[in-house]
Amino acid sequence: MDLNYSDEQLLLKESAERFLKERYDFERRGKIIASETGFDSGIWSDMADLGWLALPFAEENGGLGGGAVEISLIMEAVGRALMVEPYLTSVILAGGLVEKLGSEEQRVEILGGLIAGTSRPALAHAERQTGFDLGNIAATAIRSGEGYLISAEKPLVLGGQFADVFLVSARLDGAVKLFAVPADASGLTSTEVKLVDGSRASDLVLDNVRVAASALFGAGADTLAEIEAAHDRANAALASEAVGIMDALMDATVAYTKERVQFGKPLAAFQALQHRMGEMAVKCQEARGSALLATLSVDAPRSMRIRGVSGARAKIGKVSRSVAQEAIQLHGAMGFSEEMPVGAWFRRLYAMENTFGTTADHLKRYGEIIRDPAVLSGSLLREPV
Amino acid sequence: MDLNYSDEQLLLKESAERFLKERYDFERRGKIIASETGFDSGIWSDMADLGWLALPFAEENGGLGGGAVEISLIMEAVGRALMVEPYLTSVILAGGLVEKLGSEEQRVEILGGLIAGTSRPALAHAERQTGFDLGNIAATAIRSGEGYLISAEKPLVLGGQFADVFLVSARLDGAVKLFAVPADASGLTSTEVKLVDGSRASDLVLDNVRVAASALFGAGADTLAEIEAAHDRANAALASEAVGIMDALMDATVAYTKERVQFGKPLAAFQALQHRMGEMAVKCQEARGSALLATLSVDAPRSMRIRGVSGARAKIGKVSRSVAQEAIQLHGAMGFSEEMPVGAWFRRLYAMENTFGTTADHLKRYGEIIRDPAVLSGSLLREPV
Amino acid sequence: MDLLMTKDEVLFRDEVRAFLDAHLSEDLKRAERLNPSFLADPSVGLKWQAKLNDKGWVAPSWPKQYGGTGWTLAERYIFDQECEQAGEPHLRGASIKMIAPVIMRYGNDAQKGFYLPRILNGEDIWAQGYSEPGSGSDLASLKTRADLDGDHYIVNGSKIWSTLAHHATRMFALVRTADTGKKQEGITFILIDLKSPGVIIRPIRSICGTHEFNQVFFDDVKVPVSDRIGQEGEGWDIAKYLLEFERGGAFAGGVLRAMLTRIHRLASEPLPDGRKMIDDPLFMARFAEIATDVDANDMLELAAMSKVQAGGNPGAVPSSTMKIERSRIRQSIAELAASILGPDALRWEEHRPLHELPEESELNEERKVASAVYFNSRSQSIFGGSNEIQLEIIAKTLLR
Amino acid sequence: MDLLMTKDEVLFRDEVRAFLDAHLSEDLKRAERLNPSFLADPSVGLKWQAKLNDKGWVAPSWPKQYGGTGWTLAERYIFDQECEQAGEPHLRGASIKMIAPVIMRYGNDAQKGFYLPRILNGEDIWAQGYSEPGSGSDLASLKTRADLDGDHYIVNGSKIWSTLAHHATRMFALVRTADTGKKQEGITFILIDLKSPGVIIRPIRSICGTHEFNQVFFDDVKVPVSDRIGQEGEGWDIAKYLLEFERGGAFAGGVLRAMLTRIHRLASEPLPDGRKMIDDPLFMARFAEIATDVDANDMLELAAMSKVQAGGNPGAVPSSTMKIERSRIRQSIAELAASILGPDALRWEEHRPLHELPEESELNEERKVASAVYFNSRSQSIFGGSNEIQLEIIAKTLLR
Repeated sequence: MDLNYSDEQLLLKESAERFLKERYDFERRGKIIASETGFDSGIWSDMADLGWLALPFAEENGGLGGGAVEISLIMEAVGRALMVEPYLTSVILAGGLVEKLGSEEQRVEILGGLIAGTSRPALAHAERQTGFDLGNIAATAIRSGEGYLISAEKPLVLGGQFADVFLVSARLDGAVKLFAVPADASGLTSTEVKLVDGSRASDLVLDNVRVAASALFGAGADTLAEIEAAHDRANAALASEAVGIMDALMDATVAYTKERVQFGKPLAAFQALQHRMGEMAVKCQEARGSALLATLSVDAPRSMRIRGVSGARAKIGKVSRSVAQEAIQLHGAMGFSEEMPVGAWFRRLYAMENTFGTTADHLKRYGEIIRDPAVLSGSLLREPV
Repeated sequence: MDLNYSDEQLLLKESAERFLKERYDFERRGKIIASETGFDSGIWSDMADLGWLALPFAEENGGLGGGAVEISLIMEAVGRALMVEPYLTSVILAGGLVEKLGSEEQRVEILGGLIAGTSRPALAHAERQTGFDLGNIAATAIRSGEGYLISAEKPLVLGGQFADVFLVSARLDGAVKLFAVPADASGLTSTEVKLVDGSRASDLVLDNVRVAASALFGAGADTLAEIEAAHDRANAALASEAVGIMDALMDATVAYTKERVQFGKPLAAFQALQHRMGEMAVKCQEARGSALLATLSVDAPRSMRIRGVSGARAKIGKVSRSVAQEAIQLHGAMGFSEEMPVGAWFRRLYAMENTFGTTADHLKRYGEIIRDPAVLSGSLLREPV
Repeated sequence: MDLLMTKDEVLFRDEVRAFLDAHLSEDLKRAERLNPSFLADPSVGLKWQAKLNDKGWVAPSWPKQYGGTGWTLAERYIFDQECEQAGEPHLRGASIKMIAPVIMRYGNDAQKGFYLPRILNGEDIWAQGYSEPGSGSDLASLKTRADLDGDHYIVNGSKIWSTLAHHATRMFALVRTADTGKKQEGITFILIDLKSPGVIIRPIRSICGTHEFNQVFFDDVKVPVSDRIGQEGEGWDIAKYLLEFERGGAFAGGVLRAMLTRIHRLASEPLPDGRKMIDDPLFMARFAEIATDVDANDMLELAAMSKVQAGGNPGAVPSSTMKIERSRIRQSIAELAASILGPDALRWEEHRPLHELPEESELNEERKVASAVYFNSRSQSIFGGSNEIQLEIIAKTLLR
Repeated sequence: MDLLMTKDEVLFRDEVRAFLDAHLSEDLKRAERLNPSFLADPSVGLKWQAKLNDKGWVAPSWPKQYGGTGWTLAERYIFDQECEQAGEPHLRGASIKMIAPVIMRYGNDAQKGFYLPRILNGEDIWAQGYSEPGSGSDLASLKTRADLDGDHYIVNGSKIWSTLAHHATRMFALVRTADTGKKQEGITFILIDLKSPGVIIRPIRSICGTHEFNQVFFDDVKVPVSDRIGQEGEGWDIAKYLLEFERGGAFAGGVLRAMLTRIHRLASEPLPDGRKMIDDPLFMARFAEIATDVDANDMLELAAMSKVQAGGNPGAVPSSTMKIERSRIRQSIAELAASILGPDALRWEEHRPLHELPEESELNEERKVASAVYFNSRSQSIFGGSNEIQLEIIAKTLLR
């Protein structure tokens, strides 16, 4: 057991924060959001150069072999900067699935492009009725000639608007499988959706889209289990992103109240506000503990993984909302205007509470896992494997 | 619509507060609790003299024809004084049922004694499995000769330890009925139970207790509906008692923080504590609004009665707990000792949260009633009858 | 003491209900449903105001002599409840509820005669000019100057958070006419024609995506002395009067109950996965909790109203409690409504006003506006005397 | 960075588990289950302490040289978790966790040689003498005097909230030896034999019905100068050292998780009406929420421990966060447990200690003690540096 960051990790953290501070300030972000594409290709290729896009992948796949801790550091910085580019969805979610389920050929092709910054895969899995039941999938794939015909409705594909290839889930002989479908495939229509956090997604419809036999991922694998595990990695990453945002809200609130003078003294000199900021800090600390547990649980056995990941999403959903609301309140009217980043952090946290399961969904999932007394009473420390 | 107290009501309020302040201070109460009987017969006969015991009953029954508002004023004072004598259970609950269901003879006998201060009836209705489902009654009454044989287990009969006659509910031919059973009836055993709020109750067992035909109440009436209505009157009274306690906690906390000096100034001079007392006051106000609605709803149609009464118990359960916890916290260690009344108010509120339905029970009952959009959206103002 | 209406009040309620049935059209109701803000867009509000004006019901709180209804508080309460249940656009803002009572109380006959009718018929829309960039909760520290120059004041400075100033014709403003003595003493209340040269209005977009606030700059703006209300230096007292004016006569019970009814309808519809939120015990527990809050607040409003009707004053603690609770309840309802959107919460429609978009089912439209309503609700505890200011008032009363 | 135990730690855990299985008897566990207070009654605690002493495990936090275990922080964490899951009586209070580290750090050899062994073998039980009737959070304002008279101090004054002082043999106390300079500077740390003439102990009953606190009066009590720790005027620094000593080495994760496990067991049993609370979505939602709080706090404890193990300091904000959260979580669990008692919540057993009463089923006994545990839990946010003091510390750190 060791919860201290290594020197390399501290270096990564510092470099990520500095890079985004310099290249992705609030004004710059505003321009990206308002742009035609809603995406900054310069930033994306910088991220490729920095190795962020290669970070989580094994060296044999051209990656840097980074773990969940390294990802968490990037995500904290991404949260603070409010980055709208699809790091989470293309690299962690879709990329992670390609690495787990892809054939060597698929890995070379898709991960190669992803790492180089030329390809941004997106996962198209959840459907309208799916909710938090990842297995509730109606899309179908049927064999046709050497390949497959896929029909599906996949609303709100995150990162979809920036994707060149989709990992589309569909039922093949009853089992959920993933297929690589190019964004320009015939029969695929993608409608842009603007998101509450400034990013963009796609409503995807696939109408008998023909793909080659080589488009199928992990023929023999338990695809649904891998999709669930990938979502848990994404959820752990979201937890860290939230922690980054909460810290940013805390910093902004402290700075604003120190500067804003009312009744002859800075707001920060009022004890009632001091204690409320104290309570915010308590919540930030707790969220940090939760996110760390999630991060260190993504490779644990499933029940412990759920305890760590869904526990963190439930806890952080609650405390992050409270911190964001308090940050707005302590900023007063300024916090209610779009002119300061406070509101944008608030909206990103709101989006996160509805991404890959709501706060209530995660609390329920966590509650079901801890009904087992062994999970409930089990130490956070695990036996070595 | 008029929510101002009449001059008579204000007079009653003042006289009740003064009487209890003079005759029932915290020290005196401590002696009553520690006494053999846990009951002060002097106070009880004073209450008879003051007309409190006659208050809710119709003039034709020897009462004063007071309504729910008058009762609420007494109950606020009773709450502040932490009275352990069974005003609520004997007068409001049992007495009210006798008035509603009793024959003229029964009314003369039982209410006559109650009003004179010589009799204290107690309702023995709920059983172990009853919970909040008032109809879940297993006790039985069977006809035998001219009368009935009653068998029942009635745990936690409130006011039972001070009662000379019990109103015992039992199933007669399947329907729930009430029977008057003298405390000294053969086959009845009563075990004293000390309560968390300093009062005392009885665990009652009736083993084939024989009563006369005249012991049956309201042969043709819907007894269960009357028992429910009586509980709602008692619940409205509890709501007012809680408001009295909350105000007392508020007053005590303000007084203590004004007096207690730390770091060179009174606690009340610390803004963080001022705002917390402000939040306590907000909750006291809200509770007052809720209790008033409950009070003015006891005679309304059933759905509106439930909205008023269970809504108040749910709301007040929540806010009163919070106010009590804050009062202890702001009293610091002194609030945690038995030497100040703060802890006793805290414990009485705790008892109330588990009397005639828990806070959760009432919230559920309220939630079920407002599923009907007509109830939910209906104005608090009612059409005249 | 009771909660019963008189027979006349029942008849009155029925009359109001019938009027709303007949005149509050579907497109107005839809526009209000799709409005995430506290006040209706004037394009909507004025349409409804015109219909109310025909009936003489624009200003329930005004005395009859000025064109108001002259209703009792109970009638106003009933009117408010019926309008809210029916879903009327909220048109009564700074014009009807703020500047009008000030003119009635402090204005001279010329001011009354000129301004009040123009409010009723919608010719004038007023914006508030209180807060400044450096003066929010600490209003008395305001710096916008008005210097007397013959029969005019020359105004320089800036006001911020002026709701709908970009639609308004006029602004009432607190300005500084003297720097001596206590800072409250140098404040004067004036009326500014927003078409005057030197007025510049800068929009401020809110986190709910709407442009409702503005910063208004004054660069040597000329204001006739005849547009001063009261005397020089009397501005602070007038502002305080306005703050207290609404006590016992402001109802949120109607709108809060109407919001509850809306979320109930939303929760009764099946979700994409077939569940209904109304069958979810956690949702219902929270919903019921909030409903008990609404009931409690409603009773406090009725009690305050009763006190005022009897010639009394509701008192500082109840008044501040109601201000705090109204904001929190509104926030709770909006938050609960947003919490049941699921992934759709991510979809963000930027266009404003939303009612200009093609019509969809009522349920879909409720879902479309829910996030914005939630974001907007955060302002409730900030504007009009923040909750922190209310807690100060309560604490001062408790501890004195 | 990981959460894995080493192989040796797994073996260590198994050894601890085996020891607890073999030696922690049912009657001790029952006594602890029936104890509503933070610390065990000495009659119970000393029994368990004797068994631990045989094994050398009384003082996990002490260095080996003084008879402690010399364990790493990770081993101490594991030991704590296992002991809590097994339900050991909480015996480590003022003696082992407070006065012992002070003596080790500031005591002379004679003091170390005399006092430390008497703590391990249970001969001495110590009470804390910090707070006074007029000095709670503002500890430095304390007034109890110690006047030098030859080779003795003469102590006059009073200490309050001394836990278990009525069972204690000795008290460590902060006393005033000088009135000049800053009030912190005149404070001295002394050890008082509670059997000395002039010591009077007055019991204070808590709202949970237990006598655990006391007020202790000193009337010309003689204390040898040799029982002074450190120098005159050094008392404040020693007190601060003690406060910080526990940072990164105090775990509540074990006891909180054990409390969760207990309430889970309670909630899994059918109630009189046949329902199980564990099937109630509202109960489970709250239960799960609290469990996430426990997880988060546990991680903060592990992280702090890691920092300390690596030679660092956990920092003021995490330390105060943990103090606050431990109290709140304990309160939440106790409140939730009490909330499922139904009408039985009204039954109040006055007898203390409860374990002297005839044995009942474990479920019934859990239900019997639940109200008292809830009442007792309210003290968690008051004693040992109230939550308000912690918020002050956090705010100062944030805003500096």
